[in-house]
Amino acid sequence: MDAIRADELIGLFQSWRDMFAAERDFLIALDGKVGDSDLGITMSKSFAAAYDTVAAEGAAAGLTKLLRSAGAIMAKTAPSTMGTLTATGFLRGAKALEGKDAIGTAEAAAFWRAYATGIAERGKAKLGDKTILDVLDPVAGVLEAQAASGAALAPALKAAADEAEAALERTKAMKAQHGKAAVFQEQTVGLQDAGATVGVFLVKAMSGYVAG
Amino acid sequence: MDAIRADELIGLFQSWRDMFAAERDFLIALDGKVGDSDLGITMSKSFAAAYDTVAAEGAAAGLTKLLRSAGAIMAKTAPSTMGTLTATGFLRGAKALEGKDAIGTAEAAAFWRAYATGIAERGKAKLGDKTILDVLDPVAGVLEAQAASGAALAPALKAAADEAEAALERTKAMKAQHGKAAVFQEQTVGLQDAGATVGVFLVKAMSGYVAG
Amino acid sequence: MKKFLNDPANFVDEMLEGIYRAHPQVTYVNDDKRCLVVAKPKAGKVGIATGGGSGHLPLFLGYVGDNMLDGCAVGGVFQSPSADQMHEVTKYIDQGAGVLYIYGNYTGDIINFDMAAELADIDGITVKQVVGNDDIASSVVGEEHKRRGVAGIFFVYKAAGAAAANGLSLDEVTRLADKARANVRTIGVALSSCVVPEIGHATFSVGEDEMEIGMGIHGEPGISRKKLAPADAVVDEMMERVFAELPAGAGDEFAVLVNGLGGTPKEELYILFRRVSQLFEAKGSKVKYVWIGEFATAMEMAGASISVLKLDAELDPLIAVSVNTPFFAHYKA
Amino acid sequence: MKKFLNDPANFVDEMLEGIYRAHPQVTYVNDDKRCLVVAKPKAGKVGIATGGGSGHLPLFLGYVGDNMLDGCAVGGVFQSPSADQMHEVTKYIDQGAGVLYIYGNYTGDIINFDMAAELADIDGITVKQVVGNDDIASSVVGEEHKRRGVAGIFFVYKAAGAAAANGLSLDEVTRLADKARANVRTIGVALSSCVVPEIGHATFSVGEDEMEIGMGIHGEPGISRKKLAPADAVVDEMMERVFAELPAGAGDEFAVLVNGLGGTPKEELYILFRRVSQLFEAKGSKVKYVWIGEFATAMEMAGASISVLKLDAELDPLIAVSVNTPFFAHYKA
Ligand SMILES: Nc1ncnc2c1ncn2[C@@H]1O[C@H](COP(=O)(O)OP(=O)(O)O)[C@@H](O)[C@H]1O
Ligand SMILES: Nc1ncnc2c1ncn2[C@@H]1O[C@H](COP(=O)(O)OP(=O)(O)O)[C@@H](O)[C@H]1O
Ligand SMILES: [Mg+2]
Ligand SMILES: [Mg+2]
Ligand SMILES: [Mg+2]
Ligand SMILES: [Mg+2]
Repeated sequence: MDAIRADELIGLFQSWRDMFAAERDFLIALDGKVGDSDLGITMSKSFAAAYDTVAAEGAAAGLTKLLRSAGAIMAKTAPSTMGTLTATGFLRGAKALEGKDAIGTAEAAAFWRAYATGIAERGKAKLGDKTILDVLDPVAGVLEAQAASGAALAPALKAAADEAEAALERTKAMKAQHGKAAVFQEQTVGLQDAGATVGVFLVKAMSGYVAG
Repeated sequence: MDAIRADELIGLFQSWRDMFAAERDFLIALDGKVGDSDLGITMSKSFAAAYDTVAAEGAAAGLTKLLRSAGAIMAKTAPSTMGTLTATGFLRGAKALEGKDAIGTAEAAAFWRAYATGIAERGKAKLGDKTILDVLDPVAGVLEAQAASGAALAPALKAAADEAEAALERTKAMKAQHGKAAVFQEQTVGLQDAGATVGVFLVKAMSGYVAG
Repeated sequence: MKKFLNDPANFVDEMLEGIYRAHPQVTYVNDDKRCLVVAKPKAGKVGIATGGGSGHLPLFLGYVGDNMLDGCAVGGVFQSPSADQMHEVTKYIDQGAGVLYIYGNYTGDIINFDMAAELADIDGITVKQVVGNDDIASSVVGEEHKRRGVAGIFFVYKAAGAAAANGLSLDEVTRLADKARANVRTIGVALSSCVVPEIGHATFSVGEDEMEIGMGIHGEPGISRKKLAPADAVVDEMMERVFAELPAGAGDEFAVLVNGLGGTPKEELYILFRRVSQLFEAKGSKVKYVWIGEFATAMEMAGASISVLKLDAELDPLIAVSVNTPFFAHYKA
Repeated sequence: MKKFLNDPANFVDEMLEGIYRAHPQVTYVNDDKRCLVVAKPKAGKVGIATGGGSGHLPLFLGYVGDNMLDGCAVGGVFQSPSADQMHEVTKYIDQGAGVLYIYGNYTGDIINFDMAAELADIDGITVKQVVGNDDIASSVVGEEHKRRGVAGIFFVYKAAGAAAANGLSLDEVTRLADKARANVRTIGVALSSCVVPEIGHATFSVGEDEMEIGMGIHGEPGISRKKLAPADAVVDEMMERVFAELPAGAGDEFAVLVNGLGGTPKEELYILFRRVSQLFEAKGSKVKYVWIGEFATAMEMAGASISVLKLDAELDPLIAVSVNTPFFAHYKA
């Protein structure tokens, strides 16, 4: 697949839904270490709702409308920190792609940049604060570089997914500054951040979907 | 010992206290089967208070005054069913011995008869209802027979204690009609009654104390 | 045992000290903290006393206050108070109009209240008694006198308290209290045991996936132990027994109490009430008054009970009367 | 998991249905049960909204009622409600005088209330925010903005509710709410975990003989886990931290809230209060108002918290105002 159009976007949401359903218990356990164990529940719920919504609206609604609808329903369905932040990400991503009907490498870069910036604004987190931002910011950076070098979508996303995994690994060394994990301070060092893990899952599933 | 005078009565209360302290956990467990597990606590508490009271008053107070004081403090200390019934027993027993300063066989018979009657009136239980009455009524009967035949206190109490054990055995076949055990109905058949067990302990400790 | 306490032997008296420090509306007589009374008895009013074991807060003492009770003899955990203590409370709350005892049907309490009534009689105080026996799981129809008293006594207190506050005579207060008693039914369900401080461990157990319908508030056995069912099914089974004794027809009106036994969150009590309300609705009956929360507990026992009072023209206005006690406030809207 | 529920996914909505069936004083807007509001808003009054996760009853929605709050956005168990729901509540309770949000300092709630305030601003509704951060165990002095909000928010609600009922402006209501917020400190101690219905098992554990001082109401870690000590020693340790931040001198006056986290019997809360009262007494300070019971819970968690509000001439009369909500009634004597 060389670009994601409205039709494929619906399929991508199905992949995300299935992946978060499968990772539900893993994310519950991960969030349970220095959080409140809800992450698996909120992510599986909100992506299930998002898929249902985009599937019901259908490809005719168009790429950006589907992204907006997904963001809106996610904000209603799972208003946890990660739920609201991912929802904000989709809404901002939709805005960034206004007028586009396909996501190629450049659009993917724009999408994830807007996504990361939206999260940073809403959550008031900085890089290095051990959040999802520490994965999505480098992901956007890699995609921007890939776009600049004219890479096709599949290899660009593969590079982004690899960078996401590396970035997640780097969150282990950080100390949580936000949310429920923040009170654990030093104890969070050595652990991968739960929200950053969600970031990796999002990018990897997208990469896998595009690779077919 | 051929009779229990005020001095010995204090010693008898000490024996009762020690015995109920030793049997505390056993009675808790026994009452736990078809009751509320408080019997070991209430009995050990009330006899500890009774001993402290009679020891503080001293033998000079006289036999019946000591019995009355014991009954009164027991009623205050442990107002559970068995606590109030045994307290009533001591108060009625004291009344029956009015004017006496020693308990020989005849007085022991009068004491336990009054004790049993007091319990029957206060608790409105009949013979065969699986209560302490099913031990104390035959105990009084044996003592009355022993007194009639001129037996000394020690062998009379030994006979009473033997009868108490036999009577307790007979409570196993009965169905509880009163108190917390009553709701267990058929399930109480086969179990010895907890209150009747207290009756056996009272008489056996008295017999043991008199035997030396 | 995981409890906030110092010496278990002082559990009740330290709790009472906390209560007196928190609530100056109540005090005690005879230099005995376990003889709890209202600080300002109302002259000329029929006095209402209750009593029973500790471990059931807000039962029993929590209902001493404006338009409810005047005194309470407080026992050890799950143990009756003494006749002596009841007698002291009786003497203080008698304002010349006599005293009504309202308490639950347990041998220990009966024996002691009977003795206290005898002692009060010697003092020339007229005492009447109403003995709560609302627990339908504890004996069959026709043998109601053997039934235990549980959370439904709340309605008896409320009716009697209002009647006394209205200035009615001891005979009338007794009649109305007894009418409330006769019109209330309770059924409980337990999910776990509880720990008596001086014993220190659970006195019985309920299996990890089991419930016991009809278990008493001291852990007395119920009528069936089975696998925990969905909330709606549990309520259906419980209410079927209630409706068998208190038929609910079109236009009938009721007061309902959904009571937590101690360890059950309020969220769950509301899930139970949702179904109770649906069942009354299906019968065309009205739940005119409802209270949901902890009214008669068994320490930290997980579980709940449902009490239902059938209203009539006499009971309805009594249940509606505002009440203010340290543990329970009811503002008439 | 031993709970009264049907499908865990319906836990919150069925609970809410029970609440609406029981308490006609509250209703909901936007056809969404999770947007709870007073049935009869007072014209011209500053509206006060709160919101937060479920599982904490009577927090948060239980304080919607006369002289307290006007609306509450209700989240899933331990989850924030959505910005959308907060916005709907805001629109309904705004009576032209603006709306104050009072909620606890949790990232999810902040993010959503911020978004809701933006949406309300677009509608031309003025919104102010006061974010409760009373839990002294959750961050050190100097970093108070990082502290969690727990049971002490009760006093913020009470002060703000009274100020709004007195007809004060949004700025004044906000100022007084913020003053209450700045003057309240809470410290908690947990003895056990709790079970989120959709998770189905305890999310953390506390050893059989352990306690954790400072644990949050979602199980967030506290400041020390150690062997359960006698009640007096536990209170001494907790109150030492409170007194370090809210000095109590001769003649100073306080309001105190002893709050059960869900599974702890009231008896034990009174044993805790006994000691709290002794400590104030020893300092010559007065506990002028006290509430003891369940005010902010964590499902069936065993444990308690102590909240202390330092009174002054402005806060005192606000705390004294009578209140009547479905979950909390306070009758001024
Ligand atoms: N202020 C913030 N900005 C960005 N990300 C945040 C912020 N606070 C928390 N996070 C992310 O959210 C994750 C936790 O998400 P979630 O479980 O939904 O939180 P909660 O249960 O506390 O609402 C963290 O691992 C972190 O990556
Ligand atoms: N009405 C009664 N009359 C005589 N004895 C009774 C009566 N009810 C109960 N008992 C006796 O009391 C015993 C239980 O005593 P106790 O544990 O003190 O009761 P509770 O804990 O119910 O107050 C029973 O085993 C029985 O022997
Ligand atoms: Mg979480
Ligand atoms: Mg017993
Ligand atoms: Mg409780
Ligand atoms: Mg509770």
